[in-house]
Amino acid sequence: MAEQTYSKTELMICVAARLFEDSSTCFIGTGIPMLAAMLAAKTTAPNLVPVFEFGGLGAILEELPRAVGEARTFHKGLSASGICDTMETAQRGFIDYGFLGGAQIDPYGNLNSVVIGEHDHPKARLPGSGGGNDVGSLCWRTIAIMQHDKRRFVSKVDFVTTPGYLSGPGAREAAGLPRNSGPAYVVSTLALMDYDPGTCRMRLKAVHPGVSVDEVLEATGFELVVADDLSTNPPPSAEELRLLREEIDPEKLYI
Amino acid sequence: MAEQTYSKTELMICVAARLFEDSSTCFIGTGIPMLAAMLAAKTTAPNLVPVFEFGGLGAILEELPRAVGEARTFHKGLSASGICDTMETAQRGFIDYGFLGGAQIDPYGNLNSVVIGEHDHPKARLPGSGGGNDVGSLCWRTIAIMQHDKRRFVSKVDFVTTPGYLSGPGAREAAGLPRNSGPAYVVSTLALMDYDPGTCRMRLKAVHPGVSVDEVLEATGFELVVADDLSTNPPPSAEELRLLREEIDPEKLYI
Amino acid sequence: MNILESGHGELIQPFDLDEFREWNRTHKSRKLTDKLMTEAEAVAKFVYDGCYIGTELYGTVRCPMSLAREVVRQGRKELRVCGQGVLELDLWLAAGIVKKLDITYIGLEVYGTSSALRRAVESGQVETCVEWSNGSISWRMKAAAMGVPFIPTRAMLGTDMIAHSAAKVVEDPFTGQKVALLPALVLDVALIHVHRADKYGNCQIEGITGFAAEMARASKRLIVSAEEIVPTEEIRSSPDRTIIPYYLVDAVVHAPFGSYPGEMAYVYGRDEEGIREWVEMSKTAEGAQEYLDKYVYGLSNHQEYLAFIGQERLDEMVALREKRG
Amino acid sequence: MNILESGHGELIQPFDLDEFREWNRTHKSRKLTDKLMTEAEAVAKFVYDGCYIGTELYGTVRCPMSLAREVVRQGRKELRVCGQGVLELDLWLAAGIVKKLDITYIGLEVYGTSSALRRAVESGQVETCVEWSNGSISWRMKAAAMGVPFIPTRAMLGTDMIAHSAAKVVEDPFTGQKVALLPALVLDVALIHVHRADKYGNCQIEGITGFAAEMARASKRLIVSAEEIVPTEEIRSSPDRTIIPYYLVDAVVHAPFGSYPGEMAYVYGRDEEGIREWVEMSKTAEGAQEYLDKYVYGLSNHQEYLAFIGQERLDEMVALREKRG
Repeated sequence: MAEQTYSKTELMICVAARLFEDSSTCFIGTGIPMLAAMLAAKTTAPNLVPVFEFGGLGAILEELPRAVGEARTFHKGLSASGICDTMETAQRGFIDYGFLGGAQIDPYGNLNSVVIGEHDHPKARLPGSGGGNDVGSLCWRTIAIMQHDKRRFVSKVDFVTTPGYLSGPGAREAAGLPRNSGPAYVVSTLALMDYDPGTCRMRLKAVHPGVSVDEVLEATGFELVVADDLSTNPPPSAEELRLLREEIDPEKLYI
Repeated sequence: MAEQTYSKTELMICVAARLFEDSSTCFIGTGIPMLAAMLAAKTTAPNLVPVFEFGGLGAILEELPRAVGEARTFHKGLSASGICDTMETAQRGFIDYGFLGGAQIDPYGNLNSVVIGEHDHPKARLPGSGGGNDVGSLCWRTIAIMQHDKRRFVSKVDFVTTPGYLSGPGAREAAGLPRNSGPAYVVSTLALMDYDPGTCRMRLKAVHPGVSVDEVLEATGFELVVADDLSTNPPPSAEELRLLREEIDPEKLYI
Repeated sequence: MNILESGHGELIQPFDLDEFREWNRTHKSRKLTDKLMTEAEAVAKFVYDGCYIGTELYGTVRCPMSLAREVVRQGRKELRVCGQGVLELDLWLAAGIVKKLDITYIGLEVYGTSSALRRAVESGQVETCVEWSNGSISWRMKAAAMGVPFIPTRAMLGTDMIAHSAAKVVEDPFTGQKVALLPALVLDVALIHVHRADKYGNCQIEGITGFAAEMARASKRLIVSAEEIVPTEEIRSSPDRTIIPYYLVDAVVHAPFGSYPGEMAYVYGRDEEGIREWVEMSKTAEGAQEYLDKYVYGLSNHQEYLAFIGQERLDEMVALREKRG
Repeated sequence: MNILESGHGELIQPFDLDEFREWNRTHKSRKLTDKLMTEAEAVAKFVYDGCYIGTELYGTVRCPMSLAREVVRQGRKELRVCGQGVLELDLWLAAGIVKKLDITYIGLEVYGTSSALRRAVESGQVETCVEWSNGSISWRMKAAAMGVPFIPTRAMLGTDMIAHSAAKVVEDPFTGQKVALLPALVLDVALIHVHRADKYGNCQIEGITGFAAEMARASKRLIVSAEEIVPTEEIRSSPDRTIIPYYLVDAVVHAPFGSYPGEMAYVYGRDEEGIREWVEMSKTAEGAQEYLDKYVYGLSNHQEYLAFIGQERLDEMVALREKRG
C-alpha cells in the first residue's frame, strides 16, 4: 500500500478518535472533537453516545454539526432537552468523557480560556469558559486538544478557567470537585500525552509520526515527563482518511 | 321567586366561589375548591386561571376533576408541566390564591393536617401536609375551608403543618416566609371569617343565613373577634344552584 | 451562613454525592440494551427488603399499580418509602411491608383519610414518619437529579414541619434571607408508569409530568412500566418528548392498563367503583386483607389481574378517557 | 455552613426575592391579553438604557436576531449583559452598547475568537467582565426561576473562576462537602426566539430548549419573537408542549426567519456565508461599523432586512434545514 499524505489536523483527529471508548457518553464541543467523534462512531466506537451541552444526547451523526446547539446535535437523537439537564447529567456522574480546548495548558492539565495577562487589564481577552469549566469539573475524564508550542504549554496558566489536577494529587477532591475525576489525555499537534498517576503531571505517551521526543520537549514550556513505554502514534489509515474526507467533512470545513 | 332549599355544602361552595377574584391564578385542591372554582368561572370570575399542583395550568373546567393530577386538571389547558414548575411558580409570586383544608385551625390561621396528639405517638395519624404547606407558604393569599366546631377551631393546633400568620404580626416575615403573604379567609359550615389586619387574628365577617353570631362563637374554641361590619352571606342564588346541580356536579359526587 | 435550626426528623436515606456518581458510573450502562421484562422479573431483580423506594405520580394518576401489586406479591418487606399515595402506598401499608416513611400525603383524597395509614402508624408498625410537603419531597429529588447536596426553599419555614423533617434553616449568605435547605434524596428504587417507552427505556409521557423527570434522575434503580412499547425510531423522531432517557432505566415492563384502577391521561379514565371498593374494604384490617387476597395474592400476574377485571370494564374506562384537543 | 471563599467579581445585578415576587404580582397580568407587536414597539417599550439584558439560545441557534438588531437600531446603551453569544452579543459589542458583562463565552466558535469582544474589553469600553461557565449562568437563572436565592454546584471550584465571579464556596451543612453557591440572577429584560407562540405569549419550541425555560422564568420583562403565530386552540390541544406560559411574556413579535443568519431547528439551516461576512468584517472596527450600517442602521425593520437578504437566499436556508424523523 502506498504511503498517504495527511495534514496535521487529520492526524490529530485520528489520534483523538482512537481515544473514544465504545459505549461511553462523551461531551462533544465544536470543531475537532466533532470530527473525531464521528470518526470514532464509524470505526472503533459504534455505540458512542454523543452529548452536546445545550441538550442533544444520542444523536446519529450523519452530518457534521457546526455549532454545539444546532439541529444536527440532536438529529434522530434519543433526547433533546436543555443545558441544565445536560450539565446536571454530568454532575450526577453520567458523562464519561469531555473534550476541551484552551489557549494555555499547564503540567497539571489546567486550562485557560479567559485572558492573557491580568484579568482586569488583559493583554488579550479570550472567549471565556463557555462550558469548559463545567466539562472539566463534572465529567469523569477529559481530553484536551491543543496546538503544541511554548506559549500554550506553560508552567503556569494566566487564569485557571477549567480545572485539571489543579496543584497535583488530591487537589481536586480538596477543592470539592468530584472524586476520581480529572484529565486523561492531551492530543496536540505533535504528540499524545497522558498524566502520571502518582504526580498528576503531564507525560509524553506517544509522538506523532515523524516527530522526535526532543521536538516535543522543546515545544513545551515545562518539564514534560517521558513515559517508559513511549510509542509512536500510527498514522491515519487509508480507511480513516477516506471516512474523514468523503463522509465526515466532504466540504472541507475543517480538514 | 320561591325560596330554595340548599345543603350546607352547597352554601359553602357558593360562599367560597364568590371569593374568587377574576383574572387571578388560584391553586385548586380536590373537593370543594374544585366545585367553587368551576362555579366562579361560570359566574363572577370568567378569566380565572386554575392551577393544579402536579402541573396543570389554565385548564377549561368542563368536567369536575376528581383528583389533583388527573386529565381534567389540564383539559384544554395552557400548560401541563410538573409539580416543581408549579410550586416554583408559586415561590416566584405568580399564584394569587390557594385553597387549604385541615383537621384543625387556630386564631392565626395555622392549619394542622399531620397528627392529633403527639407526633411520634399520635392519637390519630392524619394524611400529612401534601401540598398544603407549600400553598400556605408560597401563595399570596390563602382561603381555608373548614367544618366549624370546637375540635377544629382550636386555640392551638397540635401540629403546625401549614403556616397561617404563625404567632401574629410580622411572624411570617421573621420566619423567612414571603413578604405580604398570608391567610385571607376561612369559609366554614357556619360563617365566613377574615383576619384583623392589626392583630392577624381571625375575625367573624359574615354568618351564613339562619346562623346566629352566638352559634358561631360557641362552635369556636378561641375568642373570635366580630367585625364591625358583620353581615350575612347571601344564600345560593337560583342560578348558582342550577349551575352546581346541573352543570358542575350532576352526578352528585359532592353535593 | 449560619444554621438557625435543624430538623430532628431522621434522614431515613443518607446520601453521598460521590457515591451516587460512582454508582451511576459503574451500574448504569450507556449501551442500548434490551431491558424488557415482566413485573415479576423486574421486582425480583431490583426491589429488595429494606430498600428505599418510591412511586410516581400517585395512586390514582399514572401510577405503577401493576408494579406496586407485584412488590406486595413477592413479599418484599421493611421498605423505606417516600412520598404521597392513594392506592399504591395504601396497599403497601395494608400489606404491612412499610417500615419507615418520608411522608407527604397518604390519604384517599375525596374519599377521606386512609385507614391503612392510621392502623400502620398508630400501631407502631411504621416506625418513623418524617414530614415533608409535596413540594419539598419533589425538590429533594430535584437536588439529587441536579447532582447537588441540597436545594433551598421558602416553604416549610415557621412551622412544625421543619422540626419533624431533616431540613435545616439557614441564612442565605448573599442576602441574609432565611431559607430552608432540603437535603438531596437518592432512592434505591423508583417505580414510574409512562405512556410509552422503547425497549431500551427511553420514555415519553403525555400531559403533566408530575415528578417523573426528577425521580428518574434521583434513583439508583429505575423500573419503568409503559402502556405501550414503541420502536426506537419513534423516540428518535421526537427526541424533545423524551422525559426519561434510557441510561436511567434498569427495567422496562410492558403494562397496558398499568395504572388501573387509576387513570392514564388520554388513554383511560379512573374506575370510581374500583377505587371505592378499596376505600370500603380498607376500613378494617380484615377487609384490607380480603382485598389483597382477591386482587394481589390470588392472581399471579398483571395479565391475570386484567383478565379478572375483564375487558368490558377496561373498555368502559377507555370510553371515559380525556380526549386531546 | 461556613463560607470558605467569596468571589470578588461584581454582582452586576443584585437581587431581592421578595421584590421579584412583588414585581411578578403587580407587573405580570394573569389575564389573556393580546401582546402582539413589532420589534420596534417591543424594544421601545421594554428595553431601556442601562438595563440588565440577556438573549437565548445563542447567536447562531434559535437566536432573537431581529430583536438584537432592533436594540442596536434604537440606540439603547450602557447595557449590562449576561451569557454566551456568537452573532447577537458580538453585534452589541461592536455597536458599543455594552457596559458590563456576566460573560460565559463570546466567540465565533469554529471561526475563532471575537475581535469585537477583544476591542471592547481591551479598550476598557466594557467596564467589567464577571466570569461564569455556561452551566453556572444557566443555574443562576434556574435559581431565580425556582424563586430561591441560590443554587449549589460542584463546578467552578478550585479555579480562578470563583474569585472572578460573585459565587461563594461553602461547606454543605448536611455532609461537609464543599460546594459553590451561585446567586440567583433576575434579568430586567430577556429576548427569546421560539418556533411558535399564540398572541398571548404561550410558546412552544422544537428540539433542544437550551435555557429558554429558565431565562423566561428569571426575567422581569420577556420579549418573545416567534417564527409562527398560532391560534390558542393549538396550544390548548398540546399543553404539554408549552415551554413558556403566557403570563411570563410581555411582548410577542412575529418574526419569520428571526434567527437568520443563524438557524432554527426543522425550519431553516444557518447561512455560512452570511456568518462569514460578519466574521470578516468584524475584524476591524471600521468593518464592523460598515456591517452595522449595511444590515442594521440602513434598514428600518425586520421586513426590510428580509427583503434585503432576498427570498431566494432564505429559501436556500429552508432547503438546508434538518428534517424530523
